[in-house]
Amino acid sequence: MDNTLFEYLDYAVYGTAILVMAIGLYGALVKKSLLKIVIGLSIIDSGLNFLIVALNYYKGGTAPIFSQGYLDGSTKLMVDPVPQALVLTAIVIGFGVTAVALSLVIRLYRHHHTLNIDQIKDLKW
Amino acid sequence: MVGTPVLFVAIPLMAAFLIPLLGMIWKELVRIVPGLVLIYLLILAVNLLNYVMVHGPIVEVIAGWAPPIGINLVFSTFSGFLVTLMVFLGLLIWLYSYRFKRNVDYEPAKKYFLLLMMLITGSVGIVLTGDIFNMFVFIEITGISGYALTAFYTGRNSAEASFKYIFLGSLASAFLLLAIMIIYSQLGTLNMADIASKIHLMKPGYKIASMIFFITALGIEAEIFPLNGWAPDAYSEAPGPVGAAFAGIVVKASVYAIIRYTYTIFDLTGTYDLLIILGMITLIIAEVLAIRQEKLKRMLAYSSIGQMGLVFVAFGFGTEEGVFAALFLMFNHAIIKSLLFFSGSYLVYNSKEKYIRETNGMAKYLPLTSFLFALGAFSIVGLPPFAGFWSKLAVLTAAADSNMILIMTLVLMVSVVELVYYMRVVNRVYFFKKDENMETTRPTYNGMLAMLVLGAIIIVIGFYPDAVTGILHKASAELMDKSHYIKEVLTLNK
Amino acid sequence: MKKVLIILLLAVVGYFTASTFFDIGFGQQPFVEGVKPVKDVYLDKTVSTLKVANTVTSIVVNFRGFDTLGEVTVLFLAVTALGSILYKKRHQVGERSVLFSASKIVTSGSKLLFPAIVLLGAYVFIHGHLSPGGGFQGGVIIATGFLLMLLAYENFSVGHTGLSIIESLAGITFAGVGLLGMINGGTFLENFLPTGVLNDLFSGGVIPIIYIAVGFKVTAELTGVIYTVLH
Amino acid sequence: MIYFILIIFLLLLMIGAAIYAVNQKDLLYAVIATGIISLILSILFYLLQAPDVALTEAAIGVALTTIIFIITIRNTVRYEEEEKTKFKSEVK
Repeated sequence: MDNTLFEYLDYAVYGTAILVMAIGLYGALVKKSLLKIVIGLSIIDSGLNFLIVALNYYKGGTAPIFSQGYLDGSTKLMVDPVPQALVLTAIVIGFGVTAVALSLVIRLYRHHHTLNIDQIKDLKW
Repeated sequence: MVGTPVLFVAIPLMAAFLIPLLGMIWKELVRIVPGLVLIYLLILAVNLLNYVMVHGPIVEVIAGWAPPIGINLVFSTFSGFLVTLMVFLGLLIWLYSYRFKRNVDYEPAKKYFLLLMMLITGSVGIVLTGDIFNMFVFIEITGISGYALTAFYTGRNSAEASFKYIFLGSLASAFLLLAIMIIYSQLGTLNMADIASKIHLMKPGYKIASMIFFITALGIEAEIFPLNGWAPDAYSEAPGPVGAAFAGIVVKASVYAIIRYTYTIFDLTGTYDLLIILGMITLIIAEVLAIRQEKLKRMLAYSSIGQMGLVFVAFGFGTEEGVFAALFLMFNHAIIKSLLFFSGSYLVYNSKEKYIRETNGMAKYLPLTSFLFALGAFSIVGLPPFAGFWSKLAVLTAAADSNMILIMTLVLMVSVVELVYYMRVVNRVYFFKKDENMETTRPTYNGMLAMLVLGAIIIVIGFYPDAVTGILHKASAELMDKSHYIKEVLTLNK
Repeated sequence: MKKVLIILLLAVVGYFTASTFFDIGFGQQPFVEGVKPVKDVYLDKTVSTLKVANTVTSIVVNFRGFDTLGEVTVLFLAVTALGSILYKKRHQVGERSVLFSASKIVTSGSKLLFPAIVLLGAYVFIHGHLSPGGGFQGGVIIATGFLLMLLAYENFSVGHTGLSIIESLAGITFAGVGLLGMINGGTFLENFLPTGVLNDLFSGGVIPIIYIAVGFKVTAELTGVIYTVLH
Repeated sequence: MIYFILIIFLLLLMIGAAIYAVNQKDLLYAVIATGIISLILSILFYLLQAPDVALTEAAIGVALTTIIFIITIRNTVRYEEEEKTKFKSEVK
């Protein structure tokens, strides 16, 4: 890949990740439907995971897996494995939180028969 | 030494995985086993605290890799004190709620004790760990247990309160991850001591960015003002003992996390002032809102937020006296607020909406519970000769030493506000005529025992504060000595 | 009005974050001069000491195994929380909700695919230390297999007791292996088995054992999540 | 060059899917759009040399999260505003 093109990619990748997070945050804050709020939260998580993996990508790097006849110097070429391990953890935790949030949505629907937060507001926000 | 700090996490996790199996053998075991685990942890915590007071901090390595590479746990006087406090409170909460779940079905009751145990384990993990990502994992463990416990009663609006909590909690975890990654991308390490020793290499811009994200994320859990929307609802909708667990255990762990970041990890100037400003705003707004509340548990929740504000103010002085005062406040608040939640939930046990006016004249029917509530109320306001007096005095002394007269006057004024709204409740309990329709429920024996233990502690500390001040002075000296912490962790030859 | 304020807030926060990250830069080593990042140690020690080919696995299971223990606990708690939030009294438990009634093609196709999916999942978590994948990925793949069967057959059911037994046993294995490391004179989760030869199936000491336990646990937990939500 | 175009295309698609997911009134379509975000994300993870994360995202983000959302929609309502149009599948 060209270096000039790569520079554009710099802005494109981070910009997209942050934009996706912002869109998710917008959805979570503005939308009235409980399910929309959960969707917004899961979009934030997606953008964040992308940002973290992109952060420690190394140009021309390879996946951090040693194949049969690896060279001694090949660790220098490998991308950083730590953020990948962290994102792995974050994805699984995010799934657990989403599942709990959705079960709460089902509970609220059973009580109020609506998903609109304007009509659920028994407690003050 | 009888054990190592990792047992604080390993034993409860082992028990948590075992409980579903044990429940198949004998149903009562799901209630008993968490209590046994907590008793064991309390013995372990006291023993280790004694050891640490003499021999200095224990740094435990996990998976055999020395700190910058692997994860480590630090059991020092500071963290050990908090751990002991949390486990002790957890044991009392278990004792208090042991029997009152009789009217709940077996399945949810089984889950209640499991989740309560994991809530305590998560908080203990936050305090013990020496690794920022590991702290994130423990925060999530605490969070998920907290969401489930808030929504425990199906009859109330608890699901809505829990949804608010989960909403803010997810945002908090996103911000926290962002902050962690900014630090990692610069320093290539996740260990707290290692970060603290290298933080001066980072550009100030990045430091400020990650600091802001950290404070926002942890402020949600620690109830700092604009971010504490979840707290009053969660406290008032959750079962009574869970409210006590939030006030006494979860919030303490989050405050610890913020303090660890501001005192040990970041070396930015002006963070102390930030803490004072945030704490002051939180304190004033929460106390003003508390006076307007009509429901008992919401009032207690706002009072709890206000106390946390005061803790932040005390930490913000940045002096050893300030840290001492803050720790003393945290200790007192944990004990007293638990007592208030325990006794308060029996005062409004049978009412549906939990209004303060429904506590009218309860003193005649529940004399001991009302007395304990009054004791807690007097103590948290800071009247002598109860425990709360000494911590308020310590805050005022620390403020005077730092020449912050304005803050002294504000704290005194806020105390008057506190006095007003607590006395309002005590007045109703003792001197109003009881509503005939209200039924009363006597506390169970184990619930009473838990309350009496807390009441006894308040009186003992009130007359003999030296019982804890020795540990607190040592802990605050240790928190101030940042280089010692770094050295202790990093020069560990495994 | 509220929308405008929120968009303004988002713009400020977004600009702040974006400027920070644009400054860090994409595609190069971002670490500041003069620090030794821990990733070099990880990459080095993975081959020389642990004899594991996949560095991500060695980090997840060994170097930062404590995180993984916590993560598994988070999933376990999520299942527990789901059970307590969606709890109904016994007589209220209704039929399973059916998303769509499956046609003949779907049912027989699912039956055909199900063993293959389970096999793939098992392969992924057994070879977690050699190739991409591991306990989480394999467990999730097997759980999707169960999901397929649950969707295709209205009366397909997984034993709830069996699931919780598998889950508990796998969790105990994980924590127990950790404690064994401590009993053997080392620290919690420390490797105490011979590490073998790189790229061998039986290599890496306790790493494959832990990852297989994680695989079983994740399978049981995620199937439990789907099962609880469906009812 | 071809990688560049591919990545830019995927990024644009991701932003589009995110906007669609937030604005769509029909929650079922919105959920499918979040599934698409996860799918693109897993391809991008693969391109960024993170195969482990790509596998996890593909399995959890695309399959499990989406299906749990759909089950929730099945148990609640399908549309954001109208309450009466409950999602009823054509059961034979």
